[in-house]
Amino acid sequence: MDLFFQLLINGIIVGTLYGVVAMCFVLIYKSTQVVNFAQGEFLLIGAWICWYILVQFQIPFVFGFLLTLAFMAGLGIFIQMVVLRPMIGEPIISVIMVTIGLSIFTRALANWLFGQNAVGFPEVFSMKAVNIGGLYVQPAYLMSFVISLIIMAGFFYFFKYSRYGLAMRATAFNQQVAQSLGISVKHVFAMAWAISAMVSALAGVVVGMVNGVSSALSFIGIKVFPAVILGGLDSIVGAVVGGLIVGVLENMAEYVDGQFLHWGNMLTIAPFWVLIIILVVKPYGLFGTKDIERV
Amino acid sequence: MATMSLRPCGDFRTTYRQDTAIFDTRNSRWAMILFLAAVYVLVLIPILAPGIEETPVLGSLFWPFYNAQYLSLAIQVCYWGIAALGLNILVGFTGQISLGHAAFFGIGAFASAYLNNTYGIPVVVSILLAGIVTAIVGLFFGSPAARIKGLYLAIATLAAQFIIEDLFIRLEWFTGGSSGSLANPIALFGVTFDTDQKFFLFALTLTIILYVLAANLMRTRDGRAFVAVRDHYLSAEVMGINLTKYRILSFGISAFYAGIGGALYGHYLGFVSAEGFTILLSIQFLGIIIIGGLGSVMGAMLGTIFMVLLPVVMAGGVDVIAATEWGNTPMITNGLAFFKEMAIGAAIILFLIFEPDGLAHRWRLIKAYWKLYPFSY
Amino acid sequence: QESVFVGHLMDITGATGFVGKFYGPAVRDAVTYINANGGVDGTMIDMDSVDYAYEIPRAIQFYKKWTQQDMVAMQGWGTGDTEALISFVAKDEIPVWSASYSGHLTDPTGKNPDTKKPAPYNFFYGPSYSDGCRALAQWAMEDWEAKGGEGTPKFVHTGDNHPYPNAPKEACAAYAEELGFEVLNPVVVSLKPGDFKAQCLTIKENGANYAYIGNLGPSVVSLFKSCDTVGTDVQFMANIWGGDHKTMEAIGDTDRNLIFVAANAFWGSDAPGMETVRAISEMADPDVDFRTHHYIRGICTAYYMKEAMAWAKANGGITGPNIKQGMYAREDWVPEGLEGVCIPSTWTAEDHRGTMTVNVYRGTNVEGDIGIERVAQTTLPRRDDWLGW
Amino acid sequence: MSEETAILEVRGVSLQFGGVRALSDVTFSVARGDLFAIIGPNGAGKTSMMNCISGRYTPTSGRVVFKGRDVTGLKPNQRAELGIGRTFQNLALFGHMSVLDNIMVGRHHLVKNNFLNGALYWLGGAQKEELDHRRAVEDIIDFLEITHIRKAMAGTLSYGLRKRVELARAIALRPDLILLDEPMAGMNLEEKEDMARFIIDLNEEWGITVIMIEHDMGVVMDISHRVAVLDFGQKIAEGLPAEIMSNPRVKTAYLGEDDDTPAGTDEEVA
Amino acid sequence: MAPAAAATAESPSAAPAREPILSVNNIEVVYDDVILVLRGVSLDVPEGEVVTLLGPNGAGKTTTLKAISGLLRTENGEVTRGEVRFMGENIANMAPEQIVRKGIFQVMEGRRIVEDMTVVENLRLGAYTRKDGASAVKRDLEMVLDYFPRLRERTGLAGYLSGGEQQMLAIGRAMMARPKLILLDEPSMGLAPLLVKEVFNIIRQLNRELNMTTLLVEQNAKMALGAASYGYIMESGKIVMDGAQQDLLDNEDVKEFYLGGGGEHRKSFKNLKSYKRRKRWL
Ligand SMILES: Nc1ncnc2c1ncn2[C@@H]1O[C@H](COP(=O)(O)OP(=O)(O)OP(=O)(O)O)[C@@H](O)[C@H]1O
Ligand SMILES: Nc1ncnc2c1ncn2[C@@H]1O[C@H](COP(=O)(O)OP(=O)(O)OP(=O)(O)O)[C@@H](O)[C@H]1O
Ligand SMILES: CC(C)C[C@H](N)C(=O)O
Ligand SMILES: [Mg+2]
Ligand SMILES: [Mg+2]
Repeated sequence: MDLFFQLLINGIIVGTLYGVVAMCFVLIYKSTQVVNFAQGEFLLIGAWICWYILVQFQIPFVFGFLLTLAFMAGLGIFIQMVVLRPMIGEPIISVIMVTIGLSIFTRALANWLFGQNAVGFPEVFSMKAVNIGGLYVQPAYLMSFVISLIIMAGFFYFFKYSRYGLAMRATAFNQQVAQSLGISVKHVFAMAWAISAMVSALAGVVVGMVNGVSSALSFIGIKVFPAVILGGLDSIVGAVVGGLIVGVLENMAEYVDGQFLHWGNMLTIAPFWVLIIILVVKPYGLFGTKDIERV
Repeated sequence: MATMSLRPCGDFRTTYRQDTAIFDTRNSRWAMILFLAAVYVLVLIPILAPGIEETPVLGSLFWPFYNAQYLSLAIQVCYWGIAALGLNILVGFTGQISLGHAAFFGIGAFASAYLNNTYGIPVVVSILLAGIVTAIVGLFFGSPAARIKGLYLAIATLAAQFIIEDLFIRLEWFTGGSSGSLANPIALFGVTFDTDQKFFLFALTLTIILYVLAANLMRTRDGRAFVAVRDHYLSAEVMGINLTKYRILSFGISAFYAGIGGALYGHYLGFVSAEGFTILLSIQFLGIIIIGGLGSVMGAMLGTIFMVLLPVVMAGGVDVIAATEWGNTPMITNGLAFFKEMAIGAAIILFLIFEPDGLAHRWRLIKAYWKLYPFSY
Repeated sequence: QESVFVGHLMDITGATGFVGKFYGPAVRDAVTYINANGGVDGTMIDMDSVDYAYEIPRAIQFYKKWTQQDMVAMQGWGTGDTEALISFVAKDEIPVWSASYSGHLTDPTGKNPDTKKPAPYNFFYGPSYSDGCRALAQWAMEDWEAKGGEGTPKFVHTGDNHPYPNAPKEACAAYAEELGFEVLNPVVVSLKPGDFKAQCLTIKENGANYAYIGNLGPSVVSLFKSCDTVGTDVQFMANIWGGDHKTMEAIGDTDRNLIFVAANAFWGSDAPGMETVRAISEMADPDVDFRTHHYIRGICTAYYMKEAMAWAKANGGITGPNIKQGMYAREDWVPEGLEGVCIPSTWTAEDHRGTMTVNVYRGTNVEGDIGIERVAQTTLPRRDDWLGW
Repeated sequence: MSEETAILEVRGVSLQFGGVRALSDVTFSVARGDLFAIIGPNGAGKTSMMNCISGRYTPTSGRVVFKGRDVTGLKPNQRAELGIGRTFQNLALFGHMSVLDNIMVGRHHLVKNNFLNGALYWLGGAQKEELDHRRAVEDIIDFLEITHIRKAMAGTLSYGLRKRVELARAIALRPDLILLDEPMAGMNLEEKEDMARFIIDLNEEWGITVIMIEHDMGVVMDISHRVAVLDFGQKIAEGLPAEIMSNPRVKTAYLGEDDDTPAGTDEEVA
Repeated sequence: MAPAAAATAESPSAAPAREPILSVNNIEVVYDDVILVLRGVSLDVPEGEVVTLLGPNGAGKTTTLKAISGLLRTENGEVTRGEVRFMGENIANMAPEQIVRKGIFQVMEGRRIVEDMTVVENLRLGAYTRKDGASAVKRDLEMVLDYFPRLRERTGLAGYLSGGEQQMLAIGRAMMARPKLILLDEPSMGLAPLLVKEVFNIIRQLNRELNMTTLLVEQNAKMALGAASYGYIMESGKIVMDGAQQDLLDNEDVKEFYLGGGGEHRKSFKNLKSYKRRKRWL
């Protein structure tokens, strides 16, 4: 039973991280209708940059981290400018394909510059798990947990109430309409990508601190798909819940598998089965708004 | 996407028959037929009269088909082209994005190998059966499309991709598990298509047939229904189109094409293994049809050619870099392998930035330009 | 013959690139060096080295291409592709030296009834994965008794569900039981690095004492980190690719250690043959001052091929079948110039297990300085029921 | 009105969307060959009514009977096959298809070839069939005078032209009952005249029963045989155009003539 | 009826034509680099006036408006010749959002509201470019909801609104932006007679109270000319006729084709000849 709870905790912690990355998807989707396949690469780059800064210049973590965020914001805007701006007004699917090209490119770049091997992150906080009532939790994770919650709250407010939030949703609905209202589609895109890049970088750094930095980070990008969809593509809350579900699901699958079934590898595959089942029952995920079918 | 019809002045249609032809002008039809005929001849002659391709002058005629690399590329164009066409029917014409096409491609490959290995069904037949088996699986995994739409469906297919990939490893009896299974060469009326030249002829023929079938499909009832569902499913339904039927049917048809393509691939390679059918291949297929042009039969082929040549060209470019002085610094030499991938990614991005409507669109404009030249009004 | 064509599969960018980028270049560098020094008694080795990213289909595509350029021999890499190609190379009579040490490659005639596919043209230098694992199991049992552990120790296989990690699964489990281990259900750990806490928790829960790692590099590192986090006290033992200086580096400071297999001298060694090794490395890149044992093993492999070719040349020309015979020509032999570097090995027409000798090492990392020491040298019996398994 | 002459009967249809009550207990019936108009303020429930008839919405309660058969449970495509065609208030053409193909889609339930013999085209007899239907479509195109845009992409047409193509597509179904949602919207007088002519021909020459929603009173008064008025989801009046025009309640609710009559005096009309 | 928000100039609309706030000079518009739609269109809109643009389907009215508001670019069309001067500055081919910030707001044909937002969110979006503070916006929000009481009751997503309700929302959204020049593309489309009257009252009112200049594209010529002080008539990409309100109202052709004889003695739709009598100017 101890194992069960330990796995549960794991699931929740990892789940929140998925949740954060999932929100980045939602952010970009809600503002541009684009599903960003390069999300995982944002994590990867973020983690590597932070690692590089810390190792290279030996500066305190906080500064290194802030530098990373600044860099990522710049990167997000840059990508948006050179790659996505020209695609404004083009078919969404072409834009999605562009993000795929982007992920191919950046992953290769990162693997070339930093290699594919897992590298330990400089000790920021003690990596030794703290023992809470017989359950092991990592300080880094605890911190990330808190940060995640804050970010989630932020995103939620942003879309519901802020002026830019509205602008983003309008842009997503229809770029022509948005422009006719005086919304600069370019700025909306830039903002969405910058924020998304920064936040994913944060997630990347946290994971990097715990499991070491490696090319594997980019796989979180794929892992997060079920999370996003489970929650509902356009729902911040959904993203979070979806993330948690996937996180817990993985670990529960491992529990059942490791203890009883012994089929092996259920941990990676179970979420996808669940995804399909849930979609068949709720075609717009748990919190997604169904699109308007009025003629 | 928009298929504007650009015909030279003077080429007027007098009957509806002409007006519904596959090729929008007489010339383009003949051009295509002649081109294909030439290919057949050039490949066949050396098979019938061996050694002729070695002869100094005459031989140079045949070399494209007797150069191991080019030929294998040509064959790849065939089996990818078939699968890509299937995907275009699903994505381009019916508007349902699929990220699981590679999985269906794989099912076809395994199924054909399995049927042939265990029941001794002749390969030619087993390829066809593989297509049907895949179509059935496609219908199954497509059935959620009755309820799921848009990107939700896209991600559902992504899930299908991973689930099927996982099954490839688990279902040892069917796939040989993680170590894959062998696939025999094609044999027909005692002739074994063992050399690449022979195989190419077979693949090419199959490709042509499947492309013509698709072209026909798209100018008849069900083809129109697909496009209608894509453009405005609500009014399509009011026009008497059964959404559920066509949403799922297009999965079936696209899976059929994928299956045939996969089977072809399996028997060409001689060995089938799960690694061949990852999400990356699915993405590549998607790239093919987007680059080629969504909702265009010809586009599927153009896109395939582009995708097949891309790595070759890029690899060439990389070799050039490697040759340079500056290419010898360890940083670069270690990088070479990655440069290729980066180049591929970059190429896709640049292409879409400059040609978001795909090659088919550009192709049409170019044709129009030359036909209307100099009186392009 | 002016020159002979050899195909060479490397994995630089793929799942096993971590070691692939040492072993692959080693073979290439060795061949360059050989050519620079008169080739195979005057015949140049024209070798096409390609990165196939550890994807079986790509490997086979390359193979098909090469067979049309009349290749006489091939330097291979992975288990997946090598096993896939067994029947191809047998048909085309092309000897292959793989970096896959899968036991399935060691029965050329199908003498052992359990052998699924005889592999007449497959060779590799070093102990098979199965024998490596058997040796580790032996060491583990001794260690258990030495530590005075009571009750039956538990043994578990960890690795991806993939030909390479799977290769020794059954064989090793069977022997572990023979030795008196309780063998647990294998735990699937992906070949790519990741977060393996869940798996570690399972290992912990099931109380495994000794865990065999069928993966390598990045995956091993992640497994270490994850298991440190959840605090398991299992002893990890890696196969020949799973342990090396680089991996210990990446693991970082840790109070546990990694037991692993190796089959040749290390960079630091003062064996006479190291001259050649250094010369080769020098020629490839003067500035490099360290090479892993994978690099050195790559050289050994290349040289075994070279000498087999030399024999073939002297006995009717460098053709596949002749090279194969060349491998059988001598007993307990080491390619000249590599004395003390490679373990003396013997290949016979019925038995392609080059060596039964396994060196077991322990790697440690204390605040970043890496220690690697030999803890055992086992020579396993050439049991017939182990042939091809 | 007696059962057999009525092609469509709407019996006590109500429609609820969460809080919104779009239709409450609406009843009327349309005789075969009728040209029936539905008018009413914005948001009164006219389009919703049409959606209930064409099957887009299923009523929360009540029945829709077409040709004496209860179709309430049927899906839109099934009703289309029974002979109900319609156009939409917010245009709903297939934007990336040529005008021709748009109209060909209308033939869907009449064309018999499928993906098998369709793909075989020459062998399966699909070609002949396609061409036959093509002829039928060309007739409609001539009738609606859109010959010049046959090949144009529907998506690029101007608003008025799209409305025409929509009409053509609906006619292509060869329906017995056709529903037109504001066919005149966005047209100038001249074009309204043309459209009116089309509708009349449709009704008189082709013998198709027409239900039309329209805000242009001139048109409604001139061409419709009967008129029903909806307001806040309820039918407040039904009768001959003249009656409706003079109905005070209709005036206050919809037409907005400045004279106001005391409520309650208009029940007899309803 | 409207709480005269922000008491800007109470200028009477019947003032002598002042120098134009907008003048379109001989523009030519091409879609997809090939399809020539406008061939030399010129028109002036004097400050504080209502000007109307009439014409048959496909004449190019919407295109003209899009050329002014810059939305042409989003349908890969462009102004290939001539210029569009707004307050003296040439804004041809400028980015639409910039043009909006300069004070031109187009109400697009066919509603085009943001369907997955509520009515209020749509209205707030209209005020996106406004800088004059939340309270002012709030006030205008109330004003709009007073103009269209029906919208008050609609709390769901705008996409579910009826056609007419959406039309109201579209107009209301434009009012929220408080533009200097408002381009209305067939505002009366799909509105019930009562509301049509209402809308034209509103147009006059905005013009009077907020001194909002208006360029009005309409099919309902009678109404349009009722509200406008000057009118242009366009056919197949050209301005074929223009004149002050009265001149047009009196013109025989206009009567014939746009006003339908007008008033009571108009010919009935019922007994139309089946042949077409189309008169073309020039
Ligand atoms: N799918 C729906 N969900 C929620 N409310 C709806 C839906 N469809 C219609 N409504 C509401 O029902 C009422 C009637 O809408 P309907 O479209 O039938 O009006 P209408 O008579 O067509 O008005 P108009 O003349 O403006 O088109 C409207 O208030 C609308 O908001
Ligand atoms: N995006 C486009 N691409 C190509 N052609 C277009 C496009 N938009 C409009 N057109 C063409 O330009 C011409 C004028 O269109 P426009 O919409 O301006 O006419 P309109 O006067 O607004 O007609 P309506 O009164 O029906 O709205 C039409 O022939 C139309 O086919
Ligand atoms: C670990 C890598 C060297 C791969 C290994 N050669 C195998 O057997 O697949
Ligand atoms: Mg309506
Ligand atoms: Mg218009």
